[in-house]
Amino acid sequence: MILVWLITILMGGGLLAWGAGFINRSWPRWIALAATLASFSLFLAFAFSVPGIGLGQPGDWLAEYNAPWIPAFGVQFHLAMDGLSLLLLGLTFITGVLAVLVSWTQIRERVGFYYFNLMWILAGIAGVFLALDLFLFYFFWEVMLVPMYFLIGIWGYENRIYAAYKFFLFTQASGLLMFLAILALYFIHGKTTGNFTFDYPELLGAELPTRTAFWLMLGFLAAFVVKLPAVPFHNWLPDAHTEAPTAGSVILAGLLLKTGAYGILRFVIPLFPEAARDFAPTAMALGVLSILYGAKLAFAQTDLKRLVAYTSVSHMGFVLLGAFAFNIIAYQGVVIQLLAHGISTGALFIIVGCIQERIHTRDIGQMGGFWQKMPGMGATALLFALASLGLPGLGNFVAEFLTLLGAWQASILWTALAALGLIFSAVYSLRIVQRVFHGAPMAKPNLPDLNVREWLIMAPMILLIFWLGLYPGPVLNSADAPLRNILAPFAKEESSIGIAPEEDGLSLSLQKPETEKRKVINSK
Amino acid sequence: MEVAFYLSALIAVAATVLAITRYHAVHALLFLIVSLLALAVVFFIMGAHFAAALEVIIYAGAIMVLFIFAIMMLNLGKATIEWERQLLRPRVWVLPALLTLVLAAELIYLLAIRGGPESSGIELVRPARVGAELFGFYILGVEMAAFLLMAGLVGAYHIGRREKKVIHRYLKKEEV
Amino acid sequence: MSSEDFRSLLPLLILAAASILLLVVIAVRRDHRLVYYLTVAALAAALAASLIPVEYSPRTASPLLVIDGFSLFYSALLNAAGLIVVVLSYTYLRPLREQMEEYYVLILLAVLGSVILAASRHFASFFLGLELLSVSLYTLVGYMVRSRDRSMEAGLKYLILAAAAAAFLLFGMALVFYEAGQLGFSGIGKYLAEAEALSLLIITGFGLIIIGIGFKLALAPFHMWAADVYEGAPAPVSALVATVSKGGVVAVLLRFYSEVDGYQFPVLALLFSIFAAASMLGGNLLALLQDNVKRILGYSSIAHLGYLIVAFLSGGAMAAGAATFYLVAYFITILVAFGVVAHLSSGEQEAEKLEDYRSLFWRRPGTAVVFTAALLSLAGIPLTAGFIGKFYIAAAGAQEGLWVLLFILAASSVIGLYYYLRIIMAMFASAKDPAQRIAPLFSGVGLLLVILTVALVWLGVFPQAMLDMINEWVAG
Amino acid sequence: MLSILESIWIVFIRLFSKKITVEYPDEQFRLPPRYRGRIVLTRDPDGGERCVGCYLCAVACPVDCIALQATEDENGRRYPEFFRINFSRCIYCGFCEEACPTYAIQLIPDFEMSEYLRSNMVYEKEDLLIDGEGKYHGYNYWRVSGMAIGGKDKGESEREDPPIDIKSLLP
Amino acid sequence: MSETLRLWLIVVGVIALLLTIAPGLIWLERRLLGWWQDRKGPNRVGPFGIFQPLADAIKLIFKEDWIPPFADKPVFILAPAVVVFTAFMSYAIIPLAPGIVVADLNIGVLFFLAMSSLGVYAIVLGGWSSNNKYSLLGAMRGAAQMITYEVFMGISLLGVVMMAGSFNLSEIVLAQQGMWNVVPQFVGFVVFFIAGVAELHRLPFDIPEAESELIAGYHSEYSGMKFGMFFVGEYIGVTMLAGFTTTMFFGGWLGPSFLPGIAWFLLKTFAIIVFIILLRGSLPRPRYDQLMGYGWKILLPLSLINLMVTGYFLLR
Amino acid sequence: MTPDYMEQGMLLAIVLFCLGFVGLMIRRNVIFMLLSIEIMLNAAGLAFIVSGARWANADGQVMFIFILAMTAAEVSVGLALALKIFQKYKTLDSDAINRMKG
Repeated sequence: MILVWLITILMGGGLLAWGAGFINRSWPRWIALAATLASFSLFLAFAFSVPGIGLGQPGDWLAEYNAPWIPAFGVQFHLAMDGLSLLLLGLTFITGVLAVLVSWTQIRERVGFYYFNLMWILAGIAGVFLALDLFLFYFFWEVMLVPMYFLIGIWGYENRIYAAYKFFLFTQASGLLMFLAILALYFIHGKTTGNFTFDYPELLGAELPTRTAFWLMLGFLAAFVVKLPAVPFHNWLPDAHTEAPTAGSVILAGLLLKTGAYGILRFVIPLFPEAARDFAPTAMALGVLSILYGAKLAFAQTDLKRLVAYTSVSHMGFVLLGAFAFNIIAYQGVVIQLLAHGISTGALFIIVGCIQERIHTRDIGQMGGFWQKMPGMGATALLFALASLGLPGLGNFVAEFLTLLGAWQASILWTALAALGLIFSAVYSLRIVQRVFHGAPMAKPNLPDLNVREWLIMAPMILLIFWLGLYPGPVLNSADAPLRNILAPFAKEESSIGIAPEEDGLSLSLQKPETEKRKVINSK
Repeated sequence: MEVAFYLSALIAVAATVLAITRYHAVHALLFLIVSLLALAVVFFIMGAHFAAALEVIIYAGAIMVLFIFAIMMLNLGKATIEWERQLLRPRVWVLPALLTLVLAAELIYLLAIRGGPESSGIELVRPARVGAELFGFYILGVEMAAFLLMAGLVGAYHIGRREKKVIHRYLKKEEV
Repeated sequence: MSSEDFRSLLPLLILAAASILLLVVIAVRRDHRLVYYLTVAALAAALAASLIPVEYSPRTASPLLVIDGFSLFYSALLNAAGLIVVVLSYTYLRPLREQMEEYYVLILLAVLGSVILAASRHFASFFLGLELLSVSLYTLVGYMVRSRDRSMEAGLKYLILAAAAAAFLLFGMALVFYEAGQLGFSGIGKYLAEAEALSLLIITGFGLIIIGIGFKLALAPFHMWAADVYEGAPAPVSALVATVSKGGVVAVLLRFYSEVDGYQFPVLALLFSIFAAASMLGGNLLALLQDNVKRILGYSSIAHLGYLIVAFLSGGAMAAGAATFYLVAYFITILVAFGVVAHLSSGEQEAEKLEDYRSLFWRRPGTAVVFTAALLSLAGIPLTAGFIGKFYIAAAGAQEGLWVLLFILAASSVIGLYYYLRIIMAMFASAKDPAQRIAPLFSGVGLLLVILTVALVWLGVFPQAMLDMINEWVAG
Repeated sequence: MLSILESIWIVFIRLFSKKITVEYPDEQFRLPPRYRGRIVLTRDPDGGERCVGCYLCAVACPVDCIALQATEDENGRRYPEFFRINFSRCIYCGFCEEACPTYAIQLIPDFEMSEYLRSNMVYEKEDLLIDGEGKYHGYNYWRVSGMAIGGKDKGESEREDPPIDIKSLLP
Repeated sequence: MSETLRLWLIVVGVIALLLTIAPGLIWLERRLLGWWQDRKGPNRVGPFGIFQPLADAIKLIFKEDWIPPFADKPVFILAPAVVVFTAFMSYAIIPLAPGIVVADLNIGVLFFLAMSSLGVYAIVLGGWSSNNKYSLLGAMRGAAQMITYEVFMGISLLGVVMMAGSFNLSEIVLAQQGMWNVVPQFVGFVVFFIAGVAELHRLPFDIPEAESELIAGYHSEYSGMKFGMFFVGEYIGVTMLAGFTTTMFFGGWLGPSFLPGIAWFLLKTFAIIVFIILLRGSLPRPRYDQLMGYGWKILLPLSLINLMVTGYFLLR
Repeated sequence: MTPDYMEQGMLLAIVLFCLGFVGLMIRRNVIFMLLSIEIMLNAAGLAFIVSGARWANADGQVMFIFILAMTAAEVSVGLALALKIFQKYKTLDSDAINRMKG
């Protein structure tokens, strides 16, 4: 039931904020903040109440809620949370609170409707991370898109309409492909077993002809790869990130992209293990391409926000690479990458937002020497730029390292190429710091440093990125069981690769991988 | 009888061809009326005497008069005829005609390959029987047709109603 | 005709009697308000009557009509749609100097024709119902002869094409009759089932009938009238064309096809598939080029009927249910959409250009949100009825393995998304003059639109009740 | 409705009434004496012309079909030198008769005046003048009005009353 | 006598009869009108003036056959032919006596209606093709009037048809053996008769050709034998209406047996013709809108009520 | 009478229907288009009559009567519209009247 509340509070808060917006302009902010905080605290209370994260057996849900929704179609309102969802939900709520705070002063018109959209995006994302019914999953998938579209289209910058279109069309088209695949799965499963249902645990056991499975997998993958985004489908992302308001960018980078990765991990691979393995080389190639191409483009940008956007492409390439490496180390890397990227890139976007609030441009050419006037911001920016390039001690390093390590076992060639991406990332990250904060000072009279609210936003992010870099143990533990669960079909040939020792002295308390065939998960 | 059938069929086709190729609307209508009368003869031969009479009374006698009435009110002049003549150059109608010819040929072919019908001779369906069907089996259909006519009536009345323009009283328009 | 027959025919009788009563009232005194209230009362009564005689159904009240759950459900649906259109019309017509009383008579007759279609099980009632609907619509589409030139033009176009379609339909019926010697659906079905070899002629007959129906539904190769009619007709009439006229035809198509088991002809299935594909693609692609909201909705209706045909084509157990549910969803949605258009149009000035909707959100947020909901539903975004409808269609199609069509459906949905978004974007574009804020949606029409929108969302989130109802009434 | 039937009945019974048609050339029609037909000029009982050439008839004629020229004889008595009526113009209205102060011009019930030549319709004085007094017997204008004779003016002769002074209104 | 020969004889006989009746009627009408107006009517040419129509015909035939240059020639020529054609055709179904009928159709009544509905074309085409505004006005009036009156002309006959249970005229006559239809179907008779007169556009319903308003309306431009055909057509029409009324309402050839059936038929027809002429002699022409209003508002409901009452009594 | 008439009658109906269709496609005058539609509808009526004759029942004629009713209603509205359009545009050219495009 708590899972329902998590979503309901956000949705209700959104509606309330919208209604309040008609009465008073500042109420929506407070309502939104209250709602996100309420959800967050509820979540925290739940998270800490779970006994021994990571100690659970694979396949056990930490919490579950199941109710019939449209029995005619075999659609259930099935929500469930495991360690993976838990982590991503945590990210969601943190980012949500930050997004509310970021928009505090930036948004001046239609405040109520703005917060309504923001809340519903968060609700949709939370729903995506929780849904265990494919229909419900698609439902939430779409619920997060529409408000995002409005967010970009109404409160974005100059070119917002074009960007909003692009974003919506890309994601919607790919979403429909996924929907078709879901339907196909539903019917094939229903016809063979006589049980027409969208329930994820049920469908896990679906037996599919190889060819069909491959096409269905592609249908799912289309949606997730576009969302991720991998290179040929990344076109929407720079525009959307650039034109979105800061909070929108934060949510886009911090959360929306993660839904793609989550989808791959949660649906593509467990539902179609064979097909996924067949497709793995291509997927990894795409991942590497994303890493290199994203990095190259990031380097070439003059628009600061666009630059940061392209770094996302590059970073998410690691996710794709890792997800198709099919081993636990790579997967752990992927999970940490999701979190770390969410935080680091989110923070960079916030910084860009702050800069833009101050000098009303995003053109790098018009920046420079900000360090002198805004040392606080400069330091923060440097920190996150370093995180982005993968400085050890920060979250991204752990993530990228684990990913590469895992990928190495799958494909040496791609891993080697992907490692080049690290070099590129250093180049563009440092370019940000150098061009924006160093160099000839810009003649701008009034450039206040980060204020209290902004520090308030930055502080948790800084803490989190350090925490991820220095002590990722709880995260790894939490994600371990679900990830093994995902990997179960591959476990046979995987054997136990043991525990990879980490340079920074952390040891992973990984459990022994199960060697028996994956058992059908009990849905109740 | 046979001669009568083929003759009237021939007349019907010829008159229809002429009807759709005339430049002048009234002439076309006249040919169409001839065609309808020939069809009435065909109906008669087919044993549908009632329908034959109705064809003449309502189709030729009322609906076509309505057409002529409309054309009289239109007062289409020589210019219209010239314009029709220009429109109806061969290249305009060759393609549609050919296409339709193909369609017709196809249908006729289909008709031909399905073999002769098994019914024996033409039986006269007397008006009394038609009437009994109309007011027995099809009574609701008759009611529907009545409402259909009502719809047509209301529609034609509304559309055809003339608007009297009174420029004088503060430029108000007044409906008649 | 027994009294039970009489009672089961009550919806039809109420509509028919009301139309005559209205004519009498008009003859005595022209009073717009009175006529309006009478029409609303009649439609409401017919709606209620459609829901009451359930216990008597199914009933073959006459050889021409059958009153069963299916026809009653459609009757209720069509009456409700008619009711909404009438409510929309009142404020729309009020500022006009046309005589608007006949308008209501014609709407009643159109609804009557459509209800007849939904109940018909015989070629005679099929054709008469269709024509009653069409003849009423000719005038309704061209109702603004005096104030809108385009209305007149649209009326004529509709008339010529619909009459040609009727000719095709009739010729097809004649061919079928020639072969089968039957005019009743069940008789034809029996003939088809018993005949060992079917002549091509009868299939050609079916083909011609389908062409006629395709015209009426504005399926793709025969869609040329649709956009012009939607644009030219007064906005409430466009809503009527989009709902009542389509609904009745879909109903009769479903019944006809299931009774004669038209699914046994692969040729016809192919024909329908082509229609559906062409409609989905053509409708959506053509809509991309438009700047007129009514035209866009017109083209989108072509596409939507294409979707519907996919459901219909699936032919399985789900076909009727899917098509019906989609129709319900589409009715609500398009009524909201045209309701907004009618609401914003003031008499002689139709709000139809995309420009008219620019920054609507800043001027009339309520209306804009309602319209947005409708457009999203048309686009098939979750939380709206359109999504569930599309899902149901996809489900029905997927069950029969119509993958190509479903793929086209998905692709064309994306194309469709583009122009729906265009309208939405225009509405949310920032205002040039934000000071101009009009009190939103506080009229009766506004209330109606809000109710419909709530229904739209309700169906999108909790469709189960409606699904149960459809299963019980239509499919059962 | 009944009135229509009534009128039909009334017309129907005329079937049995006497026909008023006169089959003219075969059967002559007697015109009343005051019928306004051909115009004639009459003479007074003395046998002299009544016409005094006052032009009143010509003035009164609505179609200007009368033409005359007055003149005087040696006694100072006026008479028309010529008097011409174009009967192809004449409409037989009788105004000339009413205008005539001497009863000279009169309309008689003769109507058969057809001619082949139009010019024959122009009647000269010789054609117009008849030998009788017409409708007014015994009337002699000159006797009534008196006449100036050598040296004596009107009313100055014996057994003559002086003429009425028309300037005075006294009786 | 072979069947074919007999048929031919009848055909020729009917045509000959009509061709003599029509000119005779011209004379009769003028004569009667004269009498009703206290005149004598034509009485110069031949004994009692009976050769007057002959003289008229000779005049018309020898008159120059002139077609106005602005007229639509083919249609202009066609129009008068239609009049005579339809008038002659309708006579085909009227049984003069038992067995003496050209075509004993089982849809006789409908055939009559069909022919009378085709009669409109004569007026419409003649008026239109003359290319003259008065003619056109006459044609439009004629078309509207005739279509209007055709409606309840048909409906008024249905009462008779229902009573006889057949459209066949011989059967209808035979069904009147007990009582002439004019008694039970009096309303139908009145409506039919009025409509019939209007259908013939005879006075008082001669609105399409009203001399005083439209200078002879649709046949203004006609002269010579073309005009003559309109002329003859009108009188054949009168005969036809009378004959048909006789058949439908006055028992056709039925009558006391001291006279042969055909004589009774002709007698009755003659009486009705006289009545039609009497109408011309006695009634003024209504206004156009009065005519239409009268038709739609009085005659149509009347005929419908008649139909319903008849139906009620028959089905009772 | 030979039963062959059925075939021939149907043939006639088809030919007339096609002629009407050709007329509809080649003529641009609204009046002619309406006329062509009449031809098509009438051909359909003929087809019904022939079919009715073939099966020796009254259904064909009944349908024909319904077609008549429908034609009358349709033509009345159509001609009224055509007249209004002529008053407005002074032409009956369907291309000239076609103001809405796209």
